[in-house]
Amino acid sequence: MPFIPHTAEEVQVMLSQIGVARTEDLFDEIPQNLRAGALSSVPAGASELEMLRKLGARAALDESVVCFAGAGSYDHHIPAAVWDLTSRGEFMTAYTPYQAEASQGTLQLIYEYQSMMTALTGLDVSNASVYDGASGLAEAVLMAVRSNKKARSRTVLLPDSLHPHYAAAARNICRHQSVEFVGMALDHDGRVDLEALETDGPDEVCAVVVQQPNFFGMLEDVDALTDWAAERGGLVIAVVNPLALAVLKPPGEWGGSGADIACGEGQPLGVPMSSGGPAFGFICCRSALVRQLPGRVIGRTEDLTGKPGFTLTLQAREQHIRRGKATSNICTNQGLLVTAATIHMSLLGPVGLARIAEHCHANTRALVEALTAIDGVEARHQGPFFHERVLQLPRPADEVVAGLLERGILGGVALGAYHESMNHDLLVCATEKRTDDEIGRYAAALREVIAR
Amino acid sequence: MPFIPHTAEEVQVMLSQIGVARTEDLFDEIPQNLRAGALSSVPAGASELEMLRKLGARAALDESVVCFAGAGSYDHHIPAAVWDLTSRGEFMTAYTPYQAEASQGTLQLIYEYQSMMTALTGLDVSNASVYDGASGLAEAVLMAVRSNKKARSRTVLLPDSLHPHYAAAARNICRHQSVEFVGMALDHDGRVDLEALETDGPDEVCAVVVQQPNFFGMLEDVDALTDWAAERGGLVIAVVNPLALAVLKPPGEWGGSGADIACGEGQPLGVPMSSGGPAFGFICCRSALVRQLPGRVIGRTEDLTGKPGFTLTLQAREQHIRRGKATSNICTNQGLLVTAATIHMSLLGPVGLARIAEHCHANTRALVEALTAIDGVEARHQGPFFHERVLQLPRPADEVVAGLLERGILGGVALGAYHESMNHDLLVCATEKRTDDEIGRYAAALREVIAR
Amino acid sequence: MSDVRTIFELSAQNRGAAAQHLSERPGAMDDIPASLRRERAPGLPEVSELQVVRHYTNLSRKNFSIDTNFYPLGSCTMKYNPRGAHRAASLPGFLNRHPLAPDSASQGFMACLHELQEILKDVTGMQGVSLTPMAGAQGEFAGVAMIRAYHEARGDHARNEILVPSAAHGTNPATAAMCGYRVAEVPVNASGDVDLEALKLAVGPQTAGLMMTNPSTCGVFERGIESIAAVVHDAGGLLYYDGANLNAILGKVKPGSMGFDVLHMNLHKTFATPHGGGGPGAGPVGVGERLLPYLPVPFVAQDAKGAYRWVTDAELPDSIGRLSAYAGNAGILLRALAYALMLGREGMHRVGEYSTLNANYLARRLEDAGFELAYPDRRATHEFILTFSESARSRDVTAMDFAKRLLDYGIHSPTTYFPLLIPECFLIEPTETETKAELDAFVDALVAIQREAEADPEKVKGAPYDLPVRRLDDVKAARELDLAWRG
Amino acid sequence: MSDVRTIFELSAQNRGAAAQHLSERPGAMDDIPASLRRERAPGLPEVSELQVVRHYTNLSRKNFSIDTNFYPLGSCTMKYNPRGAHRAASLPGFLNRHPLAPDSASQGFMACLHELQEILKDVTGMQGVSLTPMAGAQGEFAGVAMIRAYHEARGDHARNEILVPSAAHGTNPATAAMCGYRVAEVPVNASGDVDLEALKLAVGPQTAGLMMTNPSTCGVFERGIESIAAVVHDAGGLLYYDGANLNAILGKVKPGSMGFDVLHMNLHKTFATPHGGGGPGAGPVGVGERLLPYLPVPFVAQDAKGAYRWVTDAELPDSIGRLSAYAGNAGILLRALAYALMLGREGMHRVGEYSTLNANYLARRLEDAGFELAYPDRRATHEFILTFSESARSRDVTAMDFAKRLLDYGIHSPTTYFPLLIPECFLIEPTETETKAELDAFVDALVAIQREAEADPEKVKGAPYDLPVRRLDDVKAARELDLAWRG
Ligand SMILES: Cc1ncc(COP(=O)(O)O)c(C=O)c1O
Ligand SMILES: Cc1ncc(COP(=O)(O)O)c(C=O)c1O
Repeated sequence: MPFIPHTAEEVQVMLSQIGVARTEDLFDEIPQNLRAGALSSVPAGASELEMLRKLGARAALDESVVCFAGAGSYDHHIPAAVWDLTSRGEFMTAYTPYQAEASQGTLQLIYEYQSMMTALTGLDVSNASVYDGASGLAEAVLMAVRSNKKARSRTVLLPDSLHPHYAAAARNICRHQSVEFVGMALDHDGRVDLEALETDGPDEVCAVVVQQPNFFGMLEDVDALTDWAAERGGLVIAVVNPLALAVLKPPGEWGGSGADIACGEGQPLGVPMSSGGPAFGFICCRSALVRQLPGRVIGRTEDLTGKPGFTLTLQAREQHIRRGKATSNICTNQGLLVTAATIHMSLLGPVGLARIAEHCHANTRALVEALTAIDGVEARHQGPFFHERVLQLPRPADEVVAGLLERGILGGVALGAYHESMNHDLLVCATEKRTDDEIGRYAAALREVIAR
Repeated sequence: MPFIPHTAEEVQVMLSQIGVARTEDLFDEIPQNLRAGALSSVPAGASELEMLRKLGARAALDESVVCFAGAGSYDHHIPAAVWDLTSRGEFMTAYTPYQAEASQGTLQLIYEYQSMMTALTGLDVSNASVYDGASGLAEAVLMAVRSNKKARSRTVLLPDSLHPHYAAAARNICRHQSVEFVGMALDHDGRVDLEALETDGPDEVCAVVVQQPNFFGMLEDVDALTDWAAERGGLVIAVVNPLALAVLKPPGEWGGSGADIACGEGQPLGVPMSSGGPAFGFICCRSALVRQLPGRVIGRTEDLTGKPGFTLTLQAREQHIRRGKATSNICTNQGLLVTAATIHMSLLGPVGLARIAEHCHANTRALVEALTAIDGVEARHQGPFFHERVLQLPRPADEVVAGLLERGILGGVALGAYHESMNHDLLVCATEKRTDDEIGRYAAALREVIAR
Repeated sequence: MSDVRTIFELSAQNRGAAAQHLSERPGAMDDIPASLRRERAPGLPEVSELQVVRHYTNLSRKNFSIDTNFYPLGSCTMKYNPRGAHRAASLPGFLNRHPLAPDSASQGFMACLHELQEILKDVTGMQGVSLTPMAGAQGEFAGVAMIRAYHEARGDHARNEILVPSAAHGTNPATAAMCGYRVAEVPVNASGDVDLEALKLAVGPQTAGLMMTNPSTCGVFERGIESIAAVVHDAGGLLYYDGANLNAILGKVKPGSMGFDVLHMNLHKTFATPHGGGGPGAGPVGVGERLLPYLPVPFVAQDAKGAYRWVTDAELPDSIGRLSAYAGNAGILLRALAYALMLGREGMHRVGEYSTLNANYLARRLEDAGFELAYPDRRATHEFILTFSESARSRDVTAMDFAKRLLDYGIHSPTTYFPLLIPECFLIEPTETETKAELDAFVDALVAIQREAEADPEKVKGAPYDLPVRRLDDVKAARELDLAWRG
Repeated sequence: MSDVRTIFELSAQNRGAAAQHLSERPGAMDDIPASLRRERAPGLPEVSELQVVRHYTNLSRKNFSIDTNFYPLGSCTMKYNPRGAHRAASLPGFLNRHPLAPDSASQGFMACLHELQEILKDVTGMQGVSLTPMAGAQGEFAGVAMIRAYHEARGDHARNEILVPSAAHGTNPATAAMCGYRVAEVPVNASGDVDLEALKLAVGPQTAGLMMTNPSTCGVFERGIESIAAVVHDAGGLLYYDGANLNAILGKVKPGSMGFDVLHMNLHKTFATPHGGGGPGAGPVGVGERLLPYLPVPFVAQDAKGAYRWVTDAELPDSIGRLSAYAGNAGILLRALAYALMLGREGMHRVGEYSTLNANYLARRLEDAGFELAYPDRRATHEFILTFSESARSRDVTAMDFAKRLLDYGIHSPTTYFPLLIPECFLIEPTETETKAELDAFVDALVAIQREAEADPEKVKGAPYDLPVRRLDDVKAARELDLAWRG
């Protein structure tokens, strides 16, 4: 009996203690007609060896492509120590730290995490994580709508340069709370068209979402956007890549008074791509908004002898206390990934993170240079970008991606599925893991595929 | 500075505490002419990422062969829990348990290991490991020579069916202690020729080595050999595969009075093949010989409050106390692999281990059947064997192995290098990891290679 | 002597884990204007690799966990998390798969998701499953959003209320609110069943649906489930199954047979994926025929030739859409699949059986030892409730005091003060992976604490004593907010 | 409340970790006669997977280790063991390589060994390296066996004695004996150097060689090394370098330059591979020109085209042969290579520098705090000796008492009572990977214990108090041997 330790003798002793003859009797309150029949879709039990053989064969099917795709999920190196520590049973098999005294490891770690995230974003407080970047944006929007009491508007501006999956998730999750989402058009270089905004934008807004770098890898004029929003009474929600924050201006310093909320996807901080999850979403904000934060927050306090310790705090925001009036329904979050990220940030420190960002950016520049040297391949946008760019190809990008895959290269993300006008556009990224040799192989393969 | 935590400020404080100006001054007792110049063969420092890239590329070169080789190192499944636990920092980065109170984890574990090994071998006591099976045999021979005070002979019989590397290591290590090694010839079926022994064997021996299963996978008549040795005043040293002991008669029950010492290679108990190391050698013996054991031994005792605890014991045998008169020079042993083996044995238990042995044996039978169905391929020996066999091929075995490798199959171990007469012989093994499909692929590949 | 320093206190300027620092790349950023760049480096710790390893190893040692302690946290199903499942999800082919890799490079992964979808459909008796929700609460959101989409598609705009039993988990009302619904509670009667008469009065044309667990959070099987389903359905509402307690009936009863229209499962409970100190989880949703068009995307379909493809809203236009950036917590889904494969058809049943056996045995032993069960006349399911109201009243030794003192005995406390309707309660869920010996040790510990409470109540009220910290001041934490290290 | 049960006490007949049990294979063994088979199953524990995980997780937590504690064990070089090196050695291509895989399927692995051989040759200043010895002591065996082979090849059969300094590690004399040599000790003078006059008297035609460490086990650099080499060489003996203390001079001084003919390194010390609670290690040997023909096999050579091959005794007929079944502790060699690559040329030097800095700082601080250094007039190397003879004499608080009490402060004790010639001593080796703060905490702890010893000696003599067990009875352990669980 996999994972069940009972011997037949023990079962007998237990049943007679309970006073029933058979285990079946313990289910006698369940109407007989509700009983399940056979489970025809579940295969017979496999040993660990057999299970690993089956899943191993499947995993091997998808292996061995060199990854030049980004679009929100990045192939970074993760120091070996990160997961050696994160997968310690004491971290991995603990529950939410409800019993603080028996969970000081997790609690202190999350407090450290919160501190690091505020350092990266330049904001005052952080929660303990939400599911991912996209759902995190939805939570941030709801926070903004709840907190911006001054604004009469329920309008939230979403730039067309926002990751399309983030926009979709935010719309889907906020749909039932009468938020009015309005798009912000782009200029020719894939950035929010500030001029259009000045002329055609609304006079009053509830919140403005700014992604930096944006979905196309381009850098927005975050100072101007922030100031523009502030003038119209809107809160600014920054959607940021935490690794980029090692080198880019933190949201807390955007414009005259800074962004109000920063959220994003934590995957670049020590989490494998793993098909997009589990990773974690983060949300930081100004102190003034702390009571609107969704999810868990850890605070430092003392025990009855005055010794410092850590505990869940501000629980009155949460569903288990506040129920229908909670700031969010979130309960389980992405704790283990926060563990990895905290260890990752500690190992890298400010210098290490900045170096990774620099290598990614330099590699992407080298990649773009190598690829645009090919006839018919051009950068789609001009202007500053970070570690990711859109290339315009002479053929439909999805066909090119398929051709590259046959050569062992995941060439990027074809954008046709997101923007009709971008059928020939490919979003590419070369992280610090990519070598000159791999970039060369990519260029050679692309030449072949285009020529085909 | 990789792995060095000092900041420039700290170094200054430390130097001034010491009272020197520069770190260099701390080396002022070393004659100047001894100072090393540059290290021209050492490359410049690499980050973890770069190091893993380099070694990763090399590891990938040797990957992806399906292993049908045995000959002392076996491709078994290792439950995931084994190394998840073994590689916990507290096990992996502790030293030898000199401070017992701060090492109860390792000490209790080794005590449990010793207990398990005595259960498997049917002997009374076990040490805490030696380097490997081959050097363990050398230690066992030296033990026997030291303890067999009755015997006037220094003759130790080594069967020709012993793993040739074991024989070589034993000879090389015992060379300087006037042990006289004498071979035992084999019958046609690759087993010790008992008749020849009866007629031509010596009247008196110091010890007799018996490997079960032997190098060719054949099962020796261990009862008869044990009794024969006992009659001639010799101690019996069993060289055994611990996995096989889940199903084969334990050395302690061989013949009328059992073997005296059992040793062998622990790799089949949860240790990856890893090019042959690190794994571990084990040595078990009768109680009477305990003071001749080499290496460390753990005993159960009590603390000053009467609570049970564990500690290194019988240290008067060891080099750090006994110096030139120690039972061996061994100091560092193979503790971490013993950790893995102990967890492995706990997870498998008697049933699990026996099942693995059965699957290996059944798979090897199926393999031999599939391969000997090919024209010109025959089993070299008749008689009982366990999970490994010699096949006679129509072509030199090393050529065949090379041909199979091109087809992704490590077909076994070509025996020509060990025995001139076995140039066409291949030692094959199919562990529980091998599937029917893989066996089928092997047969198909062999057909091709032979036909070539 | 447990160290209480944070990682920041170990930091020193220009220290670092240098093997993790890539080489300098001068000029790498010179194409980015200074106005967009960071002026001062972020205040992250600067520590050596050994400092990091030692700090976080030692922090981990301050946790209780399944791997180290009995952890009978009710409603949380703290069962053994197989290491083999962790290994499976950590295979390089899975870990390194980019979420937007084309289908042709993803057939292995997609085969896994598809197989899991099929298994979960079978186990729940549902017609369709989407694996994308990232935890139970997101599954609830998806489920209630589908209920809403269903009513709206039928033009039934009057339904603006979701019913929940008073014992419901907080995520149920919170979810209903996030979906724009009013929440109304239905009382639970003295034996733990929903008050059917009250329910009849509560339903009406405003009723969008009823959310409930079964077994309920009272640790009993809702015997009136068929009548409840009839009442809700007759009123035009839909029935939502909160699968947090599925462990109790896994393989024994399919929620579909009980009349549920939509449900979520907590794979991090029933399917033994690790809780990670707070997450990640996975909260797949399953639906009956009527809600199939609304399933959240993406999920995996298989074509006639056996190839797998993603179903997106292009193919399923009425879908409530995507709720996250990619396809959910893939790594958790893989672990759940690995677990399901190891259990197999025959192992699924046993989960329900042995978790129920353990709970009933423990309940009976505690009752025999003089503790008060909340529902003494009922069978326990996979969990049950104990109340310490007598102790709280007579000696001021509360459930929380018992909980904290249990920690000193090396046992994690059960869930306390939930469900809200039972005063001073423990919700105790031993799970099927614990031995009788562990259960007996739990009884022994509670009996010992009970004696301590009688002899020396202050002793118990002062607990814990043997943990890294003594009892913590939650009030101070909330009043003098210290949420980030400021040096 | 630490559990003291063994795994056997958790066992019950027919329990088991069923996911690890393969299916029955009836008849699988029917070709093996019963007389060769086992009658009764071996008495291994029968426990569930959770029981195993919990038991061994909790056991591990009873250990001190580098990852959790400062561990300044002299002569053991307990430095940080990089997790990246562990990762490298755990790459599937390395873990799954069969030891007898043909060269054509092993070029990646062999390239690693070859690179490590070259690095070690360079670092030691030797002409040839064989990586096969599995620990320091086996390296010593190989080295002394080569010395023997050398003399024998020259027909110099009179040389039957190996000299060792009186401070030598036990493996040195034990090895000499295993190689059939008599052992004679050479005294060490008051400042820790070998007594050169005594050495001159000791050498002669019987001298096969001298084994020594430098820095010596006294924690000082042997200043007379050049004279010693001359004396031994003039007498026709060879000089063996025990590389256990190489960390002190890594990249600063090459043993080859000091006149050593043969040496071993302890990669599990100097090259930061984990000690594993007692092993595994790796003890590669290096030799000068004269001993090249005798190197133990196998090792790796590279041909002109860059292909790697194994050198066996077929190619090197005078080799002392193989000392183990395959090619040594390959996984440890890979870790050492990974470490060497991360350190790089420039990092090698720093190891010696910073380990020496740490030791000298710690020595000076302790001296300033009133503790007695064994060699106060000498520079410390990477380690140094403290003696508690005054405390032992005046208060009966011994070095062992200090050691045990340190454990209560969360610090692993230094090596005690070694070298034998210094009474009541600590051999303290902080290593370069520890911070100043850890060293300061060590001083604080010793100062605090010293105060305790003055105020309340019994307190110290009763230590430890806060560990899983109090002080253990070694005498009982040896007298009433209990070496295996018997139910
Ligand atoms: C009854 C019940 N419903 C819902 C949830 C929420 O699930 P999750 O934490 O996965 O979001 C829980 C979790 O504790 C629960 O116990
Ligand atoms: C000085 C010295 N020489 C030799 C050795 C033996 O090395 P090993 O334990 O690797 O066999 C040691 C180990 O502690 C040592 O300190």
